[in-house]
Amino acid sequence: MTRLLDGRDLALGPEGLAEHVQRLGPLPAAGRSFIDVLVRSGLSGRGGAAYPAGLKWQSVAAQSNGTAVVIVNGAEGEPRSLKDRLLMTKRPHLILDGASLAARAVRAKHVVLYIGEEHHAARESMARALAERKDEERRLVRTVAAPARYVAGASSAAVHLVDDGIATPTTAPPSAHERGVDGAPTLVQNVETLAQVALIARTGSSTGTLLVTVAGGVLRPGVLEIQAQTTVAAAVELAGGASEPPDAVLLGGYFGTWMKAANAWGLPLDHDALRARGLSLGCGVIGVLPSSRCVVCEVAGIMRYLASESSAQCGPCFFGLRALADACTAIAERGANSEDLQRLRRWSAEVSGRGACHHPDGAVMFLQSALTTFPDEFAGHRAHLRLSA
Amino acid sequence: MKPNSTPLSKVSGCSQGRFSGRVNTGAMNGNTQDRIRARDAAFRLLNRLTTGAAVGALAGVGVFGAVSASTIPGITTTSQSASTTTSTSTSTGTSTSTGLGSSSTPVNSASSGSGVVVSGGT
Amino acid sequence: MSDTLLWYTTRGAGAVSLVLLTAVIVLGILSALRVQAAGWPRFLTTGLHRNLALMTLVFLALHIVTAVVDPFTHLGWLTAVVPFSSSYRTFWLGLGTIAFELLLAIVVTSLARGYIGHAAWRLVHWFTYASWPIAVIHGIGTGTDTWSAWLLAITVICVVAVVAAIGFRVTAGSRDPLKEPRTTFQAAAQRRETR
Amino acid sequence: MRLAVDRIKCDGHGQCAELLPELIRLDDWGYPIIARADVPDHLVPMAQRAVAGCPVLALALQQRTG
Repeated sequence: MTRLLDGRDLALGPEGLAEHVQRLGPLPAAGRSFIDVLVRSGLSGRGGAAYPAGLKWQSVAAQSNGTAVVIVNGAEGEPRSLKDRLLMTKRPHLILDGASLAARAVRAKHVVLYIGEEHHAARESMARALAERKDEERRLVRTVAAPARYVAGASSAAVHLVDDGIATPTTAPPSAHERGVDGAPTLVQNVETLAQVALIARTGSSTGTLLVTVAGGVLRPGVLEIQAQTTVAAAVELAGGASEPPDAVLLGGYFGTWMKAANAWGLPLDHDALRARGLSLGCGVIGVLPSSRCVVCEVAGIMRYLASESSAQCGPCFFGLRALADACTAIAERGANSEDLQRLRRWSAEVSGRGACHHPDGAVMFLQSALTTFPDEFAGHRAHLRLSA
Repeated sequence: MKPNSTPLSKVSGCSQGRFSGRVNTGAMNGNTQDRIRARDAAFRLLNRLTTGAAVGALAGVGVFGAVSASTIPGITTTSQSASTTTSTSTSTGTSTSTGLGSSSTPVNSASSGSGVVVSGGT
Repeated sequence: MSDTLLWYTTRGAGAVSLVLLTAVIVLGILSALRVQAAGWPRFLTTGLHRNLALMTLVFLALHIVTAVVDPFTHLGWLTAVVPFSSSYRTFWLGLGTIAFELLLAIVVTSLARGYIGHAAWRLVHWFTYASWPIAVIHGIGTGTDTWSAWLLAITVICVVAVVAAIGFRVTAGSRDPLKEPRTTFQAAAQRRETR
Repeated sequence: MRLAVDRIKCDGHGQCAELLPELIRLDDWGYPIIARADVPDHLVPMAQRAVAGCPVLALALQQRTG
């Protein structure tokens, strides 16, 4: 079975068009009927929300009169995720194949390559790959730099950036696939999802694999392509094994869930299986926290980052996340006190569900999972001796 | 840095300053019953103030009218003929009454039916 | 006899309207400054602002109707609507008409705010800052009583009140806590993202 | 009927919480926290007043859908 990262050694440069076609065969001509194949494949989005790709394509296609827009989402704003930029850098033609299929299936007028501004290698590789494509494909495509911010990868943020030049996300309806760029139905799809689409078009079914990034306390941190259902323990093993006895795992990136390492080990890495357990793989980051690092300080650091990534659109997010981050930092620095802990709990509950976008919800879920997974670590936290900077 | 202590966080959680946060803790979060009472009291106050202002304003029209009448009462002349009426303006010394004089001619002739001309001073 | 009464009423209602309008403006500015105290919630300021604004219209109507009905000046109803259409004190009365119409527009848009939207309402509301000085100049210029001590005192008090309130408003800056973060964020985002 | 805030328009004047303490309170930064429950009939007039009184028209009374 073909996999996403098959082909030439990843240490080598990007795979060119000739090599790509030789390896996989030409991209089959497919129009709207391909959407049925996609629905049957059961492919779900790989950007984090795991929304069924086929349904999204159906919705956009139904509203498109040759007016739709396809946004190829390579923003990858998640700090510890590397898989999207690896794919863009090494297998750009898979992504462009997927984008081309999407453009035909939903009868799109434009295709926008939305690539993180700091992912330089990925942008270069995609630009070079695009230059190799046929004229009629190239004419549709333009490239836009996604700002290096956490929220830039949200589909509404991508639409706002293309429309207004500022990547602010919102949750207010209508969604991008109803009214996106210039009011046209817009298909925003993650690059890994589109690469899967390219293979589905050739084989009729998904590869059954997914890309994950193993980060933190492992010997060979980086991107892995694993079979769905692979356990966390096996993925960590594939990443060279834990560098020191791990304490905790952060599953799914900064909007993900904290787990005690022992509880995480046996979990199958699969969107559906995790959702059934109330968990999410998000954008596929498996963060392993080594026992030498303090979980409270890690949580405080990530909360500070998330607070500073607020777009200042609404008060609960901007002021709420800052206050939460400050309370975390206070506990990390000065040691636990019941007042700060109580505030953390109250503010988390109050901020949740009151943002203009999902950013505060994601941040609060992250914090709440930390508080429920590590109640003793938070309650018993001692002040760290501050080392001179 | 040892590779095995790679943090998950992008920024440090315990060696940074604070966000300049503004917190006005619980300013509005008293007991709901107290807040309902405060609202109802404020509505009563609003009604009283509005009524007071209305009464005051009406009285003000009276008072200011009376004051204006006592300071510059104007002069009422009863005109006998429709042709020429002498309208007398009370001069306050600083004003010019030319505008009144010129424009009042048609006015006077038109209003002569009543026989009463009120001439406003300047 | 009743004609002189009309004339006194015009002058009295004019003075009262100026005082009311001044109070409305000061309350409006206080509400933008989000003033509150124990027993004085913010909605009291805006509620009073609104009530007094409607009351101002009533007394302006009295001022205008008595002036128009007054046979001496022979203004005619057109004067109340079309600026500079009176033969009597054309310019100064014209200012009064303009001030009244601006005020009417402000009140009507405020009552229909839910339909026209916040941005349009806000735009029209800025005309308040034109309406009030025009009204003051109308009072001084038309002024039967301009140089009477009582009206002079009222005018001076009103001017001082509004100038002080505007001064506070300008120096206090925006009371929207998100104003500054938003400006900072958007400026930074525009710098990086509009390329 | 149910109250909803446009979070982007809202700039924390707090008048809604003053007018409708039964359903709205403010968080520690002055932004409204609205009860998820439906607006009971006897509070609808006051809720409408709060909607009309919002200085930036960020509050809306919506017919519950579905």
